[in-house]
Order: sequence, then structure tokens, then C-alpha cells
Amino acid sequence: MITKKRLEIISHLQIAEATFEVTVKSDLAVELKPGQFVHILVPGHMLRRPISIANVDREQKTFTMIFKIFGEGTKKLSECRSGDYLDIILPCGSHYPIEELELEHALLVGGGIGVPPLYYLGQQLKEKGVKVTSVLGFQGKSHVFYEEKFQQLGDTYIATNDGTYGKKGFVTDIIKELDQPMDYYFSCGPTPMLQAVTTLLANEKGYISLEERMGCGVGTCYACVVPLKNDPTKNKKICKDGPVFYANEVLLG
Amino acid sequence: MITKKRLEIISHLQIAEATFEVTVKSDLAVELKPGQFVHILVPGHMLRRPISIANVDREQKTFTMIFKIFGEGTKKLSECRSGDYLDIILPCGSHYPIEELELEHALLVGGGIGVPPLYYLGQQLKEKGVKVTSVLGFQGKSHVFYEEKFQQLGDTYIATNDGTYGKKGFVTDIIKELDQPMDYYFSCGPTPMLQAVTTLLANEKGYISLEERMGCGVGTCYACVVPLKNDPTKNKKICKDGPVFYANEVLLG
Amino acid sequence: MNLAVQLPGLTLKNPVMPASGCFGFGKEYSEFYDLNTLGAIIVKAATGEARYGNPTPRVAETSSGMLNAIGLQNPGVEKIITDELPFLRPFDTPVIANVAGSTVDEYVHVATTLNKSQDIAALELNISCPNVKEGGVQFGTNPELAKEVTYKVKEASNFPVYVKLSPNVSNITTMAKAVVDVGADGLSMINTLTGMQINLKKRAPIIANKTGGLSGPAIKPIAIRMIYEVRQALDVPIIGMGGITTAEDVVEFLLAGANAVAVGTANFQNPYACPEIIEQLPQVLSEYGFSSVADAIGKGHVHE
Amino acid sequence: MNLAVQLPGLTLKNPVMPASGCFGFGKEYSEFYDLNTLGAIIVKAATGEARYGNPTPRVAETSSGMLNAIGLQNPGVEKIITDELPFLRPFDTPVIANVAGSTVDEYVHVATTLNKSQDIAALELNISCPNVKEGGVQFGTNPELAKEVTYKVKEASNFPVYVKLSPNVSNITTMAKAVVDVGADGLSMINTLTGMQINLKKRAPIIANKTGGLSGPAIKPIAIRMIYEVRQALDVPIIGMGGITTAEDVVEFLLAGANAVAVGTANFQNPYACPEIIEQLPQVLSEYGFSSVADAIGKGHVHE
Ligand SMILES: Cc1cc2nc3c(=O)[nH]c(=O)nc-3n(C[C@H](O)[C@H](O)[C@H](O)COP(=O)(O)OP(=O)(O)OC[C@H]3O[C@@H](n4cnc5c(N)ncnc54)[C@H](O)[C@@H]3O)c2cc1C
Ligand SMILES: Cc1cc2nc3c(=O)[nH]c(=O)nc-3n(C[C@H](O)[C@H](O)[C@H](O)COP(=O)(O)OP(=O)(O)OC[C@H]3O[C@@H](n4cnc5c(N)ncnc54)[C@H](O)[C@@H]3O)c2cc1C
Ligand SMILES: Cc1cc2nc3c(=O)[nH]c(=O)nc-3n(C[C@H](O)[C@H](O)[C@H](O)COP(=O)(O)O)c2cc1C
Ligand SMILES: Cc1cc2nc3c(=O)[nH]c(=O)nc-3n(C[C@H](O)[C@H](O)[C@H](O)COP(=O)(O)O)c2cc1C
Ligand code: FES
Ligand code: FES
Repeated sequence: MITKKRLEIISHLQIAEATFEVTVKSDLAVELKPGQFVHILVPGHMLRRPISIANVDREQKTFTMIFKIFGEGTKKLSECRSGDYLDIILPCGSHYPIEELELEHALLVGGGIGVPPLYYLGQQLKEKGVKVTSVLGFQGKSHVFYEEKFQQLGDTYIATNDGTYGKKGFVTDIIKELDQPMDYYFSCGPTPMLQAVTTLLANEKGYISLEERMGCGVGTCYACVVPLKNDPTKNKKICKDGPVFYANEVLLG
Repeated sequence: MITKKRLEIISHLQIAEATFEVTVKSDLAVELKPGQFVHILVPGHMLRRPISIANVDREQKTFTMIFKIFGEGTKKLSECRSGDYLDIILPCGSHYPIEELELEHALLVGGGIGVPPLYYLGQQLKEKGVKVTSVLGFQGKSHVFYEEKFQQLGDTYIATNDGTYGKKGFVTDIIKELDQPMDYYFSCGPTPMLQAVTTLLANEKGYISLEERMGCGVGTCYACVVPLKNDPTKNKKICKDGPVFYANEVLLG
Repeated sequence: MNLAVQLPGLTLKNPVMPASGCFGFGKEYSEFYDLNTLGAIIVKAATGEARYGNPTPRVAETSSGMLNAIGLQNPGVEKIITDELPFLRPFDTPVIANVAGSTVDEYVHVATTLNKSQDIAALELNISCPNVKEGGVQFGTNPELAKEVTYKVKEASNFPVYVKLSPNVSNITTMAKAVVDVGADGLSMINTLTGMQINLKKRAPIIANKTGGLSGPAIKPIAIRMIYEVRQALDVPIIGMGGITTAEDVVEFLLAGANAVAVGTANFQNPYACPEIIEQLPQVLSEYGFSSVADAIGKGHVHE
Repeated sequence: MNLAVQLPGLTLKNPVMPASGCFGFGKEYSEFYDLNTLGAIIVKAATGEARYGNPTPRVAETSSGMLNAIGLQNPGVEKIITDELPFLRPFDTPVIANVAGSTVDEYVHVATTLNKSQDIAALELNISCPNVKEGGVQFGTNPELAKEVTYKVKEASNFPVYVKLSPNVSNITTMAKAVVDVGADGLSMINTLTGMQINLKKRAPIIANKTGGLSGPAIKPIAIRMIYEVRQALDVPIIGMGGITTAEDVVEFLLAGANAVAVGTANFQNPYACPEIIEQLPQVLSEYGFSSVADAIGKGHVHE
């Protein structure tokens, strides 16, 4: 059940340029599903910040988030330390419904701060015996994180915008060259990337995870909507009906 | 010259109920005069908080403030620790002009948070060889502070509103019974106390220190005025012309 | 401590209710706590037909506030009556429907349609939504239009009508008098102030609608002032709102002259805002020497 | 980086100036830094005769803002010309006098008297002070009165006249058009919004005047929206203000359409606010891709 908790930070690390990995302790960790997010209070700020769940340690009852400094809120979160407490609403939103899917081979496609939720997803897929291929896009070499961790899940390809690491270009440039069969793709990243990915993989089945500025984060304020593909006069709430949607369900703006 | 500095807290102690003594390091300490105040930024708050200078250690280059928790700002200041930094405008306002006065015997009359500036004043008077008698008023026993320190300056009498310590009643009750000659009195405390004191001592020469809600603290906003006794259509700024005024100069509201 | 408040059509066990648009239709926060704790619930605006609302982004953060331009997204009054309001029936908490529209006719249609609902106790007539091209704030800034829509909705409705005033006016008392003159049972104030934030990187307003309504603690002094002014001029029930986040804020609104209060933006910061405020209210009231909610109402007024 | 801005009567080396009432007549902050760094200086309001101002308390703190009701305390226009303004003469920084009054005649008298000053470059016509019983905001919320006082002051004055608008109106563009129609050389916006805070212990408004003007970051979204709206409608120089504390805020005001900006409340929090903002402005402008101040003005406008 959704709730609000004061959770202790037990590890706070910088893992790439302006990119931080924060692990907090919570009994609810065991209930968190890949694709879900948490909604974090930043003291002195009116609106909470949504951050995806990047990993869960069920035994230690901890979960991990990875975020990049974007503005003032993420800057303040980057200045927290182990032992500090965060006020967090959790769990928020829908998840990748892998328990319902027939899967042998999954393609994960992540860009920038869209990479973190795919790591937890990949872990769960691997546990289920699904073959995982990951294609990850970053701005440049200094922004790359978790490459080795993804490699432990399966084949992993990196693209960087500036070509300073992996392949120069976009994740779609890599996907075009992959000719392995796959059952489903799972993608998270900036909207232009999701548009490119869903267009390229229009004939495949897939799930995507969206971002939007949020008010409540729990479905009451109607701030975070996305139009439906089959009826753009209707919309869904990203914080409650999403952030994970079936790739063909929503219209990417 | 007036300026703004980030000053390190080198000691932060609770010295009575809801009452804190904070010492900060500053090269400017040597310039501070008794009766002056500093204007402290409380993070997250629009307006600074004026706090009097309660003592100066010229050798260590530190100065001390004593304040009571009144609202949110002083609450936050009470939660600071040694090693934290405070953003402070200093020095602010006028001082007790003891260098210009012919003095043999001074009466200090302080009430509550009006007591702190009188301690620094008393120290300087004693250094000059002036005899000091102090009459201090507090709410109750648990609020009394610095009694011994004042005793080292000279005779010290305490009144408490609730009679839990010293004499029950007001500082004026004690002053009435003192029959020592004095040259000047120096008083700081809540306005009703200052009114009672200046009325009782109407025939004596004295200086009083006033309080008012402040904006700038440096004389630009005209928030902190007090009318002149001889022409109440004119006023003085407490932050710049005061907080110390000649007792007959201003009209107490 | 007696927290109860009696208003036209509303018997409130305490004076605290979530504000319209900040609580959906109650389902989501019912996962956080028991809605029975609330004094009342004001639900999201209803219009004649379903509305998509504005494009996104619809919200932005400001200093001690937020901007929103949701644009009255809602499934239409019929669906609200059949699909949303029945969820609130089991709770022992009166529900206030928020009525919006682009034309007087639409307002009247919504109000008339709501007559058939068994799940509401009063209407909040939203003549102050700044985030729609037509209707909304224009009714709330023109006393003649405000009068007309209030009069017609009062005629059409079986429920008491609380008119929600816009703060985007020079003289709030004129607006209040206009709607009370034609029979408003109460006032609800304030709605949001129109504001804007510009994204420096994109060189464009953050909110797709460009302007949005400013809410949160930033606007509290404006809300308090307007309620105080209206209370000086009129003896009418007021549901006060604008930046409330603590029980102390509630007492400040009561002192200004509000009879009850609504909590909006604070729900987003803290989903438990309403129950926590309600829990702390007795202690805060007694700390300041009040023996009941009724005892505090209007007590901040200085008579010259 | 070219920070210069050319406005009617004002050649500014940079677009940042302290706002009226937040800088006295310059003496105090000149102890903190060299006033030559400032783009201009707007001094405290001048009225016909000396004014005591309101009783204290005159200020209160709010969330991300403050209330003030100083009540136009000033020594009167004659004394300002003889005793205050000459102090600013040595600085290479244009001075803008702020003109206030209770009647049209008083405004005209102040403006006429200021003609003899050699120390000012322009007038800011304050038709928006919410803290005096007469004059002030009433001129700023009524387009006809605003027109009249602007017209007469323009006729009387040898200096360019920037009319300072009140945000306490439903339609800021109407007010802006009214004064520009009769010859205002520029606009200055916004003044404060009327607000109130109630002291729970004393059960009375904190500010002795009861209401006060709300300023600071809390009101920035309202200022940005109003400047944006006026810039869409009119091609007139605008000095923008309301909650500016950083160089980023300055760029946001420029994008909204301000040609220059004034910094008010931020001076109280940080006496070095103006020089620090000016120092950071070139870097912030270039961070967002602007090659000069002029390059940023009005660039936040989206054309539909
Ligand atoms: C479901 C979801 C999951 C996310 N997961 C991650 C993650 O795992 N790691 C990560 O680094 N980032 C993630 N983001 C993006 C992250 O929320 C924003 O980077 C962050 O809110 C920016 O806050 P700020 O204070 O630094 O920026 P500011 O620009 O100062 O924020 C101002 C306001 O805009 C909002 N905002 C700005 N950018 C975004 C954005 N891209 N999405 C949503 N709101 C935004 C902020 O929440 C805040 O309300 C996620 C977003 C969503 C919606
Ligand atoms: C010249 C001067 C010297 C002072 N010296 C001391 C001292 O040495 N020790 C001490 O404990 N207190 C002193 N005070 C009083 C102290 O400034 C207030 O107690 C403090 O500002 C309250 O802040 P707050 O945030 O706790 O209260 P809040 O009520 O939350 O403050 C809200 C606003 O009101 C102002 N305010 C509230 N009470 C006062 C007051 N009595 N005087 C001025 N502003 C007020 C605050 O500064 C703030 O702007 C002094 C005041 C002045 C004017
Ligand atoms: C996201 C959001 C949506 C809102 N939707 C409505 C609405 O549909 N109808 C309405 O009358 N007011 C609406 N409001 C205004 C609030 O009910 C309230 O009047 C205002 O936000 C001030 O209160 P607050 O500062 O506590 O939020 C909305 C406010 C917000 C923040
Ligand atoms: C203490 C104070 C005094 C002010 N006095 C005046 C004044 O005399 N004349 C005037 O036109 N505006 C006056 N103002 C309004 C400011 O010039 C400015 O328009 C307003 O405060 C918004 O800017 P800010 O948010 O940066 O303070 C005053 C504001 C404050 C806070
Ligand atoms: S953020 Fe409020 S509905 Fe999604
Ligand atoms: S506080 Fe601004 S003049 Fe004294």
C-alpha cells in the first residue's frame, strides 16, 4: 500500500559525472516492483521529486535510486549524506508487468536517467531466466554508469552522443544493427528517445516508461497526463496509471 | 565599517530555559561596542534576526550573543552547532556612549532578552573603574542566566515575575529600594519595562535600548522607527540611530 | 475540544477539508488514511461534458508555491455522479461538488444535473479558475457576470451554494457583496493568483498554457487579507484557503474570519496534511487560549 | 558581455537597480559597496510635505516574502532635493526619483518641484502604494485616475516618467495601456500585493496598519506574468521587479519582456544583492546562450 516514510540513507555515492547512487533502508523494499518510482521531499521545496527505483536488496531491506543533478532539488539531494533521512512517498505508479508476460529474450533500451529503472528490471528478468540484451545511451564517457552491472545481466551496448565512449550516436543506431529475435522491449529515457525507439520498433511488443512534471505524484492533481493513442481526447496519469505504459497505448508528444 | 560576514560558531551552549549563548569568531569583534547588535540570516527566512552583542573577547577575536527561543528563527538558531557558519551583518546601530560620559556609579537595568547587551556594557564600565549595580528581571528561576557574571561586576539583584527566584515582581520594585546615588542608568528590555523604568527614574540621566521588527537592519527601509519625545511627528530609526537612545529622547509606545 | 462547525447544508465535525482539485475524487488519499477524519471533502471541478484539460507541463514550482494549469480536466458531470461520487458515500464526511463551466448555461446545466446526486451536501461555484480560455476567471473578476451566474445557479440548485472567489481583483469585497446579494449561501476564498514562470533553457513559459494559478504558502498573506476584508464587510459563512499547511495556519484563517478552511497544495507535499492538521488543531487552539473552533472565528479583528 | 541598456532618459551600464523604498537614499548601502556598480538607483518615495509614515510594527515576515506598511515616510520633496539627493551626485549612476501623493495636485507638486533637482534622470510615478489611506493604490487600480495623474505629471515634469503599476488589478494590460496612452515614457512593475498576517498570540494583525504590501520571491510568478502580458500588448520600456534575488531571476525578467530590473526585498536579506547579481549576470547570460542583455529582452515569448 502506498504510504509516506522517513527513510535513512545508508549509502550515498557519486558514480558518474553529476550522477549519484543513493540507497535507503525500508521494510517496503520487498514490495517495490521494477518501473515504479518514489516521490521525494526536498526540504525548502514545494513539490516532491520523482525518482525511479534502480535496485532492491530484499534481504537487507534496502532500495537504491540513481539520479542526476538537473536543478535545485536534485542538487540538494546530491548533498545528502549517509545517516540523513529522506521523506519519501512509496511505492508510486505502475510497473513493468513481467509476471504476466511470456518472455525468452528481452531488450532493454535506456537513455540517461532512464537507465536506472531498467537495471532493477533486468535483475528480475535474469532471475526469471530471461535472456537480457541492454542498449544504453549517455551524453558522453563521463556520464556512463552501471555498464559492468548491465554486462552481468547480458550483452550490453553503449552509445554516447559525443562519441567519447561506445558507439557515437543514439541507441536506435545500435538497435538497428542488433539482429537477435526478442519478445518484448522495455524502454525508459527522454521523450525524443522514446519516440525514436517506439517508431523503430513499431512492429515489436514493448513497454515504455514516461516522465512528466508532477504535482501530487499519487493521482489526485491531474498534472502528469499523456494522451491515449487510440483517443487523444482522453488521457492517462503518468504517476498512477504509469509511468510504465504499453508502447502503443500512449501518444508521445 | 558595517559589512556582512560568514562567521564560524565556536561555542553554542544552552544556559537557561530556551536560552542559548553562541560565540562566533570574527576579526571585527574588536570594533564592537556595547549596545550594538548584529543582524543574522536564518536560512529559509526572508528577514534577518537582530541579536545584541553580549560580550567580546578582544584577544580571541570572538563575540558572544545570548538569545531566547521566541519563534521559528530563534528556534533554528538554537539548533546550530559549533563549526556551523552564520551569515551576519555587523556591527549594527548605536552604542552606549560611555566614552563620553562622566561616570562613577552606573545602574544597569535589564529584563529578559534585554539582559545580554548590559553584560558587555558592564564589563566595559568595570574596566573603566566605574561602580556597577545591576538589577535584572526574568520570568522565573529557570530563565535566569549570567547572575554570577553580573555579580563579578558589582552588586546584582534579581527579580522574577513568578517569585521563583530573587524578589517576586518587577525590576522597578527593586530599584525603588536601592538608595545609592548613581550618575546614569542603562536599561534594556521589553517596552513595558522600559516605560516603567524611565518613569520611575524620570529625574535621572539614562540610556535605553529599544526593540522593533526590522527589515533591513541598516537604515534603508524605515521599518523600525520610534517617535521623538519633543516632536512626535518626527521619528528615529532604531536600527541606525538606535537601538540605544538617551532616555528622554524617544516616546515609548 | 469542540471542533464542530455548522454551515449552510454542512455539519462539519471539524473545520478542515481538502480543497478542490487537490484531492481528486478522494480515492487516492483514501489509500493513505481514513477519509472519515476529514471535516468535508471538496472534489475536483465538474463541467458539462468531459474535458481533456490543458497540454503538459501543467505544473511548476515557485518559491513557497506552485503554478498549475490543469484546465479543468474531468470526466463530465454525469460520469462524476455515476462513477466518482458513489465511492465517497460510505464515509461520514459531507462532499462539496465544485461546479465549473464556460457559459452561464453550462454552469446551470452542471448544477441542475448535480441535483440528482445523493452524494453531495453543497456546491462550490468555481467562478475563478484562471486556467481555461473561456469562463472561469472572467466570471470571477466581473461583478455583473458573477451575479448572473450565482443567481441562476442558486435558482437551479437544490443545494446550498458557496461561491469561490478569485483573488485577481482590485476589490474583493465588491465581488463578495455581488454574489451574496443574489443569494450565495457562503463564500469560498481564495482561488489561485495568475502567475508565470519562464524556463531559461527553453526560453518559454514552463507551463504549456503559459500562465498558471499560483497556490501555496506564498499566497497566504493575500488570502488572509481578503478574508479579513470580506469579514469586516459581510456576515456570511466563509470557507478559507490559500497556503494552509499547519494547524497554526488554520487558526490564523479562523481569526481572519473564516468559518472553515480548505487545504490544497499542502496535500501534495504531505499526503497526510489534512489528518495531521486536524489532529494538532485542538492543542494549537488551546495554546492560544481558544476553547473551541467557534471561539476563534473572527477574533483577529481589531475594531477602531 | 554588453550589459548596457538605453531607456528614455536613462543610459544604464547594466540593467540592475535597487527598487524604491528598499535602498533609502543610498547612503547606508554606500557603506557596503561602491554605488558606481549599479545600473541606476531608485530612491525612496517623495511626497509634498514630510510624512511620519505608519505606526510600528511596519514589517512582517511571510513564506518567501515580507509585508511592509511603511506608509511613505519621507522628509518631503524639498528636503529630499536639498539634503538627500546631492549625496548621490558624485556617482556615475543615474537616479530615479519616486513620486507619491494623496491627490493629483500633490503628485503634480512633487513632480514640478523635482524639476529643479540636478541629481535625477527620471521619475517613477508611484500610483501603487497600498499602504496609505489616500492616494497610492486607488490611482493604480482605476484606469481613469491613473490616466489623469500620469497626464498631469507628464505635463509638469521635465523628466521621463515611468509609471509604477499596482498588481492588485484584474487586468494589468488595461492599466498599462491607460498610462501609455497619455504619454508614460515607461512602466515600472510590479509594486506589492496587499496582504495581511495575523499574530495568533495578540489576536490582531501583526502590522499596525493591518494590511501591508507583499514583496519578495513569493510574488515573482505574478510579476513575470504581468510583465509578459504587458509586453505582448505594448511596445514600451519596462523596469521589472518583484522577488528578484539572483542573476537567473534577472534573465527570467528580461525574457518576460523587462528592459531593466529593480531589486527590492533581496537587499534586506543580502546588502550585497545588487553588486553580486551584476557580477554574475554576464556568466548567467552566456550560460543560457545570450550575447548581451539586449539579446535576452522579450525572448521568452512564444508566438502562437
Ligand atoms: C516517474 C519518473 C521517474 C524519474 N526517475 C528518475 C531517476 O531515476 N533518476 C533521475 O535522475 N531522474 C529521474 N526523473 C527525473 C527527475 O524527477 C527530475 O530530474 C527532477 O525532478 C528534477 O528536479 P530538480 O529539482 O533537480 O530540477 P528543477 O528544474 O529545479 O525542478 C523544478 C520542478 O520541475 C520538476 N521537473 C524538472 N524536470 C523534470 C523531469 N524530467 N521529470 C519530472 N519532473 C521534472 C521537478 O520535479 C520540480 O517540480 C524521473 C521523473 C519521473 C517523472
Ligand atoms: C536591536 C535588537 C536587539 C535584540 N537583541 C536580542 C538578544 O540579544 N537576544 C534575544 O533573544 N533577542 C534579541 N532581540 C529580539 C529578537 O530579535 C527576536 O526575539 C527575534 O527576532 C525573534 O525571531 P523569531 O524568528 O524567533 O520569531 P518570529 O516571531 O518567528 O519572527 C518573525 C519576525 O518578527 C521579528 N520579531 C519578532 N519578535 C521581535 C522582537 N522582539 N524584536 C525584533 N524583531 C522581532 C523577527 O525578527 C522576524 O522578522 C533583539 C531585537 C532587537 C531589535
Ligand atoms: C493542482 C490544482 C488544481 C486545482 N483545481 C481546482 C479546481 O478544479 N477547482 C477549484 O475551484 N479550485 C482548484 N484549485 C484551487 C484550490 O482549490 C485552492 O483554491 C488554491 O490552490 C489555494 O489553496 P492552496 O494554497 O492550499 O493550494 C486547484 C489548485 C491546484 C494547486
Ligand atoms: C520596505 C519596502 C518599502 C517600499 N517602499 C516603496 C516606495 O516608497 N515606493 C515604491 O514605489 N515602492 C516601494 N516598495 C515596493 C518596491 O519598490 C518593489 O516594487 C516591491 O517590493 C517588489 O519588489 P521586491 O519583491 O524585489 O521587493 C517598497 C517595498 C518594500 C519591501
Ligand atoms: S502528479 Fe498529480 S496526478 Fe500525477
Ligand atoms: S530596519 Fe530598515 S530602517 Fe531599520
